Amino acid sequence: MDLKHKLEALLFVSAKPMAVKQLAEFTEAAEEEVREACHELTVDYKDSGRGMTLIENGGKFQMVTAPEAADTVAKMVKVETSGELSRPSLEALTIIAYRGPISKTDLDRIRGVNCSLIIRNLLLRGLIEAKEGSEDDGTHYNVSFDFLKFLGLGSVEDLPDFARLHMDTTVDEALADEEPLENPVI
Amino acid sequence: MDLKHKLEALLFVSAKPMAVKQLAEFTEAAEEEVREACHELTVDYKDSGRGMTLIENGGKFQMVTAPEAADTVAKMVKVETSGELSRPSLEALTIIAYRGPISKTDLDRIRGVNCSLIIRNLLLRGLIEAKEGSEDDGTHYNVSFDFLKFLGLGSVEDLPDFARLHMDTTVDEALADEEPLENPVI
Amino acid sequence: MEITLEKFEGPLALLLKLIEADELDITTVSLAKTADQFVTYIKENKDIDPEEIADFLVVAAKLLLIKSRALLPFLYPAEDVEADDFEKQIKMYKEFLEAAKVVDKLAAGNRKMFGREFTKASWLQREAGFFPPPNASASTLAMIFEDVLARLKPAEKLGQSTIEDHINIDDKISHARQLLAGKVNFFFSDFIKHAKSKTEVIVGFLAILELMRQREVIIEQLSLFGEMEVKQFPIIN
Repeated sequence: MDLKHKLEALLFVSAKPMAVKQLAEFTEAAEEEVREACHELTVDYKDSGRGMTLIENGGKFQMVTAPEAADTVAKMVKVETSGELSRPSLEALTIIAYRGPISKTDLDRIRGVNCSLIIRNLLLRGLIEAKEGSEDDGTHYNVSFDFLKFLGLGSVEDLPDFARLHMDTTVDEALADEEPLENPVI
Repeated sequence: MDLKHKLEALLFVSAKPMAVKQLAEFTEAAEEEVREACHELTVDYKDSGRGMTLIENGGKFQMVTAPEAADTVAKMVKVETSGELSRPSLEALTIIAYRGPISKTDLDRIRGVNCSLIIRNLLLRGLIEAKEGSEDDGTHYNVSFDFLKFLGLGSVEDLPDFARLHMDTTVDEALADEEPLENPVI
Repeated sequence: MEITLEKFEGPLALLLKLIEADELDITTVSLAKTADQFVTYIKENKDIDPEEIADFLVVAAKLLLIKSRALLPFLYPAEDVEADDFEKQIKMYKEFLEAAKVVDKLAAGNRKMFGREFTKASWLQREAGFFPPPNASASTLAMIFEDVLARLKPAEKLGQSTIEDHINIDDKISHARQLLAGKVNFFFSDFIKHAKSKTEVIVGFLAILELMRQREVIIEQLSLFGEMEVKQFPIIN
C-alpha cells in the first residue's frame, strides 16, 4: 500500500486531528512526504466529490465529512440520538445505574453479550459517562448527572429500592461463579 | 452530492455497522439503490487501492480500514489482547460463519458435543451475535462484524469454499435425519 | 497410541483422531473398527468433562451398533440407514475441521480491519448534548434490574444435579453382575426399567455389550425388536 493510502487509513481511524510527526512515525516516512501526500489526498477528495475531506490546522490533519453531506449526516445524528431506547440498551443503562461505576467487562458478563455498541449509544446520548481508570482497572461507567436529573433524582441512591438492589449478591455471585474462560478469554 | 458519496459520509461518521434500511431512510433512496451504491463504493475503493473498504454482514454495512493497512493501523490502535481462540471455539466459530444463521441445537449436532459455554464466550467476545427467533424457531447465531474485521473479510461469502460448505446438502440431510438430541446435560 | 483431546473438542473429534491414526477412510467398516478403541478411550480417560460424557456415550452407542451390525449382519436384515447417516455426519464434521484450519490461517494472516474510533465529538457539534429517552423512568429501571437479577439467579443450579444423576458405565456393569449373581438370566427391559433418560438406557445397553465382550454374558433375542434376554456366559469344560 502506498503512503497516501496508509495515511488515509490512519486518518480514517483516528477521531482526533493527527500531527504530521505522528503520521510520519506510523508510516515510517519523512514528515515532508507525509505533508505532501496529505495535500494530494485533499485534492483527490475534492476532485471526485467524496463524502469526506481533510482539514489542516496547526500542523495537524483530520478527516471530516464534506460540507455538502452536512444535511444527510444531521438527519442521521437526529434519529440516532432521539426516540426510545431498545430493551437491551435500557437493560445496560439500568445495570450501570444500580451497579455503577462498572467496567465494560463486568457489564458484558452480566448481560452475557458484548455491549460495545450499546455503550457508545448511551455515551452519545449523554446518559452515561466514562471514567478512565488506572492501567489495569480500565474504563468504568456511571450514569450521568443529566440523566439523574431527567429521572427527577438527586443521586443514584434515590433510585427505587436502591439499597436492596445495589447490595443484592446475585450479581457478585454470578460474576465470581463464572467459570474461568478457556485460554484467558477463549 | 450523489447517493454514493452521501453513503460514504454516513458510514464514515457513524463509525459502526449501519443497516441498509436506515441508510435508505437518511439518504431518501430505495434500499436496493443503497445496496448497489455500497457495492459500487466497495469496488471503487478496491480498484484504487484506498485505505478504507466496506464490509457487509446481515443487511448492514460498515466502513473499516483496508486489510492491506493492517500493520500500519495496528501501530496506532491499541489492539485488544483477547487471547487466542481455542481449537473448539475456532471450530464452532467456523461452523457458525459458514452455516449461520444456525441454532444451538444444529451446532451441537454438527460438533457432536454441547456448545453452550463456547457460544457464551463467543458472544462475550463479540465474535458472534444472537438473533431471537419466533417461539418454535429459537435463537439463531451469526458471526459479527468483529469476526469479519478479525479475519479481514468483506463478508462471510468471501470465506474459502463458502458456497459449497454453506449449501452442503450432507449437513441438511444429516440434521434432518437425526433424532432430536434430548439435550443430555445442562 | 497417544491421543489427546482438548476440553470441548467432543466425541467426533476423538473419533476422527482414532480413524486418522489408523490411516483409514471414513467408512462404515472403519467406524466399526474404531468402536473398541473409542470405548477404551472413554474408560481410561477419567478427565473427560462430566458435562461432556453423555455426548461421548451417544457416539459410543452408535459405534457399537454399527459394529454389531458388521459382525452379525443376519440380525439386521434392514438397510443400514443409520450407519450411512452417521458416516455422513462424520465426513461433514471433518470438512468443517478443515475449514477451521483455513479460518485460523486467515486470522494469522494479519489482514485485520479496524473500525473508526468513536467519540462524541465526531458525531456532535457540541459535546454537551443530552438526549433523554422517553421510555426510561426510575420505576422502569427498578423493574428491569429485578428482571436482570431473576435471570442471573437460577441458571447455575440446574446443571449440577443433572450431572450427578448421570450415569457411570461401571455402575451399570456391577448392577448387571449383581442381577446375574442370584440367577442365570434377566430381561433387558427389567434392567432398564428405572432408567430416567435415554442416555441411561444407552449406558445400560453399553454395559451389557461390554459384559458380552468380556465373555461374562450372552444375549438372546428371539424376534426382531423382541425382548432381549441376558444370560450368564455358558461355562464349557
